Amino acid sequence: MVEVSTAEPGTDGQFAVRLDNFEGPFDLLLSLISKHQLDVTEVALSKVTDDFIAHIRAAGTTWDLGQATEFLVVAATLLDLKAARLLPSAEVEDEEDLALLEARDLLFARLLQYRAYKLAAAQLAQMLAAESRRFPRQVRLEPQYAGLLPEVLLGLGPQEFAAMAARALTPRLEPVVAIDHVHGATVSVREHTAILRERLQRTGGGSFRSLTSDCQGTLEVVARFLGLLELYREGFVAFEQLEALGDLHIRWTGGDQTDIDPALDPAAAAGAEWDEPTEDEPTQDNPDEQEPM
Amino acid sequence: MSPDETDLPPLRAALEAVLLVTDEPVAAVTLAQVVERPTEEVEQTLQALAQDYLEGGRGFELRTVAGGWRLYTRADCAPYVERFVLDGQQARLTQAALETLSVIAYRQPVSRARVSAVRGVNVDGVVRTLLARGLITEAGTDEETGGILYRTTPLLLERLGLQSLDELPDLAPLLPDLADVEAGQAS
Amino acid sequence: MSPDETDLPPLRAALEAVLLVTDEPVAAVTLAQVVERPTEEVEQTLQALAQDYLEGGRGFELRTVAGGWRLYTRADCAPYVERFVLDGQQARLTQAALETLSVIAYRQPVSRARVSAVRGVNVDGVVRTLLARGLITEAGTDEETGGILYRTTPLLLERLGLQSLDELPDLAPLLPDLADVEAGQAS
Repeated sequence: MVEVSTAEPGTDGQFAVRLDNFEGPFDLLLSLISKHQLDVTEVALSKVTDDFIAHIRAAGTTWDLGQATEFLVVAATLLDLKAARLLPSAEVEDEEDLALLEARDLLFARLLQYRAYKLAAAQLAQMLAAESRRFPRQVRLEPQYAGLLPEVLLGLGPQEFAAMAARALTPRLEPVVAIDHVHGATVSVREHTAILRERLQRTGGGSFRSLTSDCQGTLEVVARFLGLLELYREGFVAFEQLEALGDLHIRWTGGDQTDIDPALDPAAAAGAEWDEPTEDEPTQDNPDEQEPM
Repeated sequence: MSPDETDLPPLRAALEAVLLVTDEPVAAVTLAQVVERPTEEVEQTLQALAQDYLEGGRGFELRTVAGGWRLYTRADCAPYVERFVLDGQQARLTQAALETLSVIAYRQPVSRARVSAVRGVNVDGVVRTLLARGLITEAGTDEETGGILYRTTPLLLERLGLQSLDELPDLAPLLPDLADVEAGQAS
Repeated sequence: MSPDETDLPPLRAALEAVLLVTDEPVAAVTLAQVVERPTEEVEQTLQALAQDYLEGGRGFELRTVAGGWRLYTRADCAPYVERFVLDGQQARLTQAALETLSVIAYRQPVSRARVSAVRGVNVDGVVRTLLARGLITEAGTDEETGGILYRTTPLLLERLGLQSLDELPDLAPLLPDLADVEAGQAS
């Protein structure tokens, strides 16, 4: 297995990672898999899920959501898969499970594909390095031959020449993919966690389906799912599943505690930071939002 | 205006002289036209010359790169040449640029959106760098999306020391299930 | 940063390599510094090389000109070299060459890197062409980057029918937002 790690362990043994150290979510995944000395398999994906989530949390407020949407999508898929593995049976019974399996295959395939190009890039780098030690003959013509060249014709006058310069010096407006919808769709996990907490405390529980019935678009469902995992980690909710791959039921087990002090809860604090909206506009109920794939 | 037939330098010398003045790889067929000899004979002479330089321990090599012949300094003379040439140092490509370049090399012509999809990150800035370095160039637009397509240039082949794109390392062994990936990945 | 002493190419090869990448006569004392050998030994080796090329019937010669050593094509190969030089050349400049020339004209003195950044493509080959056609010339080096700077020549003015650079048409009316462009064009 080729080493693909690009991360340096921090001094405290933790990975001190800034998001922009990684060339995208696949780079991060490969680094983590390599760090655990695992082969790139679907099993490896499951083993590094927590690390992956921890890393994007650790990125804290440095998130540029426009740049980070791929990280979010990959994180959501990983969490979906992790949750699904808690189920007693792997039988595929409904379309949601099928969709999850497809998402898993797609994620895995994209990871393998990325790895292939990364390995190819390493080979190209070696070839470039070897080649850079050879310098091509690349010199001006000897004067006797330079004099042979026909008189050069410009074929244009000063005005045309100036117009050409103006065109060349005008920055080309490259067609860009509109990312307004991505920014517009900024979703706060913290806010969705708060919504869940309030609703679960009030009702005592409910199905995931019902808890997300008011969500506008996939990103909000993802945010709410992340929020649920957050609450589960903190021991405030329990998951129940009456039948294999059936609806996921969430039960509030956190008692009457009305608030969680972020200061006592580093994970929650980090979670609250990394999805902080970067713009002043309202972050919810944006009709434009869509999954940025 | 053909050279005087009576007092011609040998073919080998004629080729060496032309190679000394070119600043890009020259195809054997072009050289054959210039020296008015069959391409095959020219090819053989060039190969013999290359061998001659190698065995003679010359400081230069004659190599075929990007479909043409060109004189290069010998690799192990690099320390001296680098010391002498101020302008010759190529800035190293970043990891991001290398990875983007490899996707474009293997998938060309390809749009930025598609490269982004493979790499999982936005590649606009990196593509601009590769364009400015002359390693890729625009190659029309995608019929479906209207996005600009990119392909690699002969300069990249030169920098890699390759004759043609066919000589790129095989991607298949690195990519267990290319077909599956292609099928699963929405463009 | 001295080359590894254990695996050095022979002096002769080192000199050949350095000579291959320069188009100006190089003094023996300069070569001696580059290869870290006594000037006298370098001189002797250069003379032996020149003799070697002559006796070997090479298409190139090593000659001393203006106090320096330089590779030249062999005189009796001139007919081939001339044909090669003329074949590929056209009186008219390519669109790419014209654009690069116009950028240099309005930004001079300017480095290749900066022109590349403006045009979004590698301009090395085009700059060599413009140099060869006498439309631009070197004008010192950039203090920051050490890159060679270029400016236009009187020949360009002549071709444009202008007396001086001051007569180049003002770009401002053609360029709606010059300030923005300047700002956006950080090199």
